[in-house]
Amino acid sequence: MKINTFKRHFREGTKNLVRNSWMTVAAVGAVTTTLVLVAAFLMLMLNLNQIADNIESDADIRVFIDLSAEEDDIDELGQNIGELNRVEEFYFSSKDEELEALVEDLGEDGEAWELFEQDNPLNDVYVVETYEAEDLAGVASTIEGFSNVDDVDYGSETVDRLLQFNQYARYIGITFIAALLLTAIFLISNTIKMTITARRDEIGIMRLVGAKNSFIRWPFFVEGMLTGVIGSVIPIALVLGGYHFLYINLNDRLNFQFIELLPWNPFAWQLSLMLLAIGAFIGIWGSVMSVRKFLKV
Amino acid sequence: MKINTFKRHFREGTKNLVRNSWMTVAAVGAVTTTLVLVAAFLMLMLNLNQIADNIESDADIRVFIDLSAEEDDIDELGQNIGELNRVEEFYFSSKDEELEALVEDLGEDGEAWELFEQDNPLNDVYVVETYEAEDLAGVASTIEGFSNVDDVDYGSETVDRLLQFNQYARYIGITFIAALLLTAIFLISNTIKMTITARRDEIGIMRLVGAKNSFIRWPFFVEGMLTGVIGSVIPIALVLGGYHFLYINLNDRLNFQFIELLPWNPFAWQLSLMLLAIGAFIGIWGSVMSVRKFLKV
Amino acid sequence: MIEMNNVYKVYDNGVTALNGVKTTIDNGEFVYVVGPSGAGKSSFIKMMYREEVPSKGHVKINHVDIGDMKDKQVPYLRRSIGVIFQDFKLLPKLTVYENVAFALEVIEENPRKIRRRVMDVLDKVGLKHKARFIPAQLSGGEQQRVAIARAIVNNPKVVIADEPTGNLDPDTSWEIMRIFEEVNATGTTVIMATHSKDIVNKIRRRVIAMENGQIVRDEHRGEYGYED
Amino acid sequence: MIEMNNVYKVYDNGVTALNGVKTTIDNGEFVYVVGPSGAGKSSFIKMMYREEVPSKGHVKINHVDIGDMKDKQVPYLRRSIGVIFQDFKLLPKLTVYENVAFALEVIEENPRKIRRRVMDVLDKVGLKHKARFIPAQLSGGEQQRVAIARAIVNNPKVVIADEPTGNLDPDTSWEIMRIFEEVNATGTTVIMATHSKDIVNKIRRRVIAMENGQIVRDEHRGEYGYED
Ligand SMILES: Nc1ncnc2c1ncn2[C@@H]1O[C@H](COP(=O)(O)OP(=O)(O)OP(=O)(O)O)[C@@H](O)[C@H]1O
Ligand SMILES: Nc1ncnc2c1ncn2[C@@H]1O[C@H](COP(=O)(O)OP(=O)(O)OP(=O)(O)O)[C@@H](O)[C@H]1O
Ligand SMILES: [Mg+2]
Ligand SMILES: [Mg+2]
Repeated sequence: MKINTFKRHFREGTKNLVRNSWMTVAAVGAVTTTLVLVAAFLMLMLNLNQIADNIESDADIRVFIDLSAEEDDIDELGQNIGELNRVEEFYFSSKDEELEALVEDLGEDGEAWELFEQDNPLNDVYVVETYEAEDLAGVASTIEGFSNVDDVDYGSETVDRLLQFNQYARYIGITFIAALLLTAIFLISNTIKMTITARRDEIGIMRLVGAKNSFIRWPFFVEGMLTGVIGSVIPIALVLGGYHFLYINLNDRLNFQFIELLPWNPFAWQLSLMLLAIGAFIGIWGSVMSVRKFLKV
Repeated sequence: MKINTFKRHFREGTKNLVRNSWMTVAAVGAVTTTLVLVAAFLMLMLNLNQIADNIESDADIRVFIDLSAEEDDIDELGQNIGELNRVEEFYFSSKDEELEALVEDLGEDGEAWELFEQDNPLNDVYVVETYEAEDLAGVASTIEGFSNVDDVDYGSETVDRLLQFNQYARYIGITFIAALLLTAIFLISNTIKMTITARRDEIGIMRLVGAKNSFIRWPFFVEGMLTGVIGSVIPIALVLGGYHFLYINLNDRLNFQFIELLPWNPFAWQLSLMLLAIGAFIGIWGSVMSVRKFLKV
Repeated sequence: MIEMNNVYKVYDNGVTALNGVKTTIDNGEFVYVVGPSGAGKSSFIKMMYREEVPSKGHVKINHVDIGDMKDKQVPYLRRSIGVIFQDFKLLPKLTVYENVAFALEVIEENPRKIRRRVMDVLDKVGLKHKARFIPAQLSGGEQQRVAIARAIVNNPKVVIADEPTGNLDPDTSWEIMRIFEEVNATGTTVIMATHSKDIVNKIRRRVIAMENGQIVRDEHRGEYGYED
Repeated sequence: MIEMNNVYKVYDNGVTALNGVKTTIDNGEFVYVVGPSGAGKSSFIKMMYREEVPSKGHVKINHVDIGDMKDKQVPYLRRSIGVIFQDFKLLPKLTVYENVAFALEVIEENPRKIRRRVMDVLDKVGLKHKARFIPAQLSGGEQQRVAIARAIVNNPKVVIADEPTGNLDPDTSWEIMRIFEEVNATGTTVIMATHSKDIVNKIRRRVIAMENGQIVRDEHRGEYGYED
């Protein structure tokens, strides 16, 4: 292709956007609205995912130490635990600290138990955190085999349930995003297809005048790309601006410790890039696919 | 309008769907995909809402009875509570039952406490449920004024937080549904507008031949309505079938007691009716609005 | 009766298509409009059924100024005028039959009567056997004849034809002219823009010759020609 | 050289437009195709640039059977043939200039050369001053002349014209005919379907007369007419 021809295609593609103004508005509008939806949903899902991760990573193993264990034994146990390679960190919590925490946890119910402080029936404890929630069970059973361990508890039931629930939530989320993206692709390429079908006569005339198919296709390629890119401007602005706003305002309000939003930078930028890519891709794809139909001899 | 003319409009509207087959496919496709999305989201949100309601209604007030209270005093207190008109139901739980429940709640941690069964430091308790979670605070403070009440606890902090969180979730949900509906309306009327704009020449010719605007508009009205109705068939089928499937399969698996899906009948039917109405309305609206533009002299 | 008084038409792009046109066409007249390509013949004709409105001056149909006409009345004006457009303006998705019937459906004519009348007219223009075809399946001349059939189907008071024989062979042209003469004989005004010297010179009628948006000659029983 | 051998064309709806056509047109010839409306003139012409393919029989352009032609080669065939369509087929969104330039852009001609050549041709058909208008802003005859300009702009080996003067007044028609004669004088084949008795009888060339999808007369320096 000559450079002049390439320039011509680009010029034509751009001009076509202006010439078919109402179609451009419709196609860009479809891209914009669906991408806004995709963006909003992605922001929600990725953050929920993050929150789920945080919850999981809060889970830990409690190693109850034999009441008979001496200080040396306890240190040795600690060393053994520290050598396990799936363990991220661990700390020691004496039986007095445990009682205190328990009393606090129980709230007003717990006050009654303060009377028994002198006669603390609890064990000293090692609290162990693993890198992944999935490792809890394995590490726990390993530690159970160490000496001076009275019992090991990692809230197996609760954690398992939580893991399962998160898994469900993720499946639902992924299904939803996939559905949304498919819908977006369908709607956008549908709209572009319509704008092009409305120009089938034009394409027919070009062919009758001796234009090669590739010659006809190129300006539509450019046009589709521009449609997608222009259509992603507003969604990107919303992501960059809107997420900033949400991040500033919501992060403080959500006072459950385990809820923390993904940081604006780089998250908003990554998402924006993704939207731009989706927009351009769908634009080109819808455009080229639709033209193809009319280029059959 | 003569009856013959009315029949003609209906016939024309139907024929137009067939004549402009690719436009029909595009418009019906847009209605279908957006309504499927709306339906899926409505199902999700309304169920989450229901779950939130359930969680809230699980909250209750625990009335700790004075250790010194006699059986008569306890009965009297019960009667007083029963007379409060925001109270839905309440039951008595002896200090032994309380200890048992506590030990169970604490799991393996709790075993240590079983030793102290002979020396139970807990109070007898009335557990009170109100009709609405919002009434908890008021009822609690009333009961606090009754005699023989040692203390009242309704997990004020937790419940307040939960209430607030549900409120947030609902706002987000409503915003999302509104956005989705607006997007659907925009996309569908956009698509219909395109199918009609592609026929602007046709409309122009009709006018030149002496057709009144109302005469031109009617078949488009019928066409828009049919587009909307046909477009809502698949979403409705998905709701009726898909929700049935989900209800049967998911309701058992979700073994958290507080999660319970809305019953298939009437929920799925109501949602279907709603989708049909939305489809027809948007179809007519998009169609008639778009034609209007070309009926200006 | 159609009266034009000092009518100017300047299109959006600045082209002056009518440059002070003044004329009167009585009911029942048969008028040729001739002139070179781009003279303003079509623009002149478009004034009469209000496809275009004058930029200056007045156009009156039966003493009603179409400039003052309410939008609601325009359809009624157009129903009393059968127009054959230079580019046919057939509805591409409708069959020949439906295209012609449309002009009668618009006036909410009785369906049975529509059927009879449409078939009559299609027979007249020689297209009865192609009633079920859509325009894209017709030859150029056949499309033109469908346009003619649609224009005369509801017995309008005025028939306006913009080069109704441009795509027709001489024989078919004469047949169409015979139809116009018939229609004119029943009192219908016929106004026809044409480039056909043959027709104008053989069937002598009033000739309005235009050039550069002006009427340069207006002669009864005139000849083809537009040099002044 | 264009050869047709026993060519039949039956459209999807069952209409037989060509009913066994056999003829040869040599390079550099000037041929009129005449016949009544619906005779098959346009169908005959459409075979030559492969807008339609024969239902039976063979069409050869320079000894290449267009039935065997690969899809990829069709654009090249069409570039060597300038076609004036009966319904003009102008691109409605492009200006007059762009419409004509398109035929040169397609062959990736040098932009500067395009500009010069397009303005030359527009001048020839008398539309230089309307280069920036879009088709909807032109009169019928002006649109037809744009179509003519586009057909001859890239000096094709064959010019095919389907009623190129249908919307033109006699004076403009003669000018267009002069252009065709000029083009023909440089060795270009000209094939022209027409209803104009005047032109055929004054500028005497080969006449192919058609009726009912068949060639009923084929005469050198013939007269207008199609009765056998
Ligand atoms: N819609 C329009 N916008 C701008 N200019 C126009 C429009 N319609 C016509 N013109 C211009 O007005 C002039 C007169 O056009 P008109 O169609 O009336 O000519 P005409 O006499 O009918 O020609 P022809 O015999 O070729 O049909 C022409 O120069 C044309 O370019
Ligand atoms: N695409 C098509 N589909 C079906 N039938 C067609 C099609 N094109 C033409 N015809 C039919 O084929 C016959 C010949 O048409 P054609 O266009 O070749 O005639 P023509 O000689 O060019 O007539 P005219 O002088 O009116 O342009 C006509 O009867 C027409 O109805
Ligand atoms: Mg004209
Ligand atoms: Mg033809």
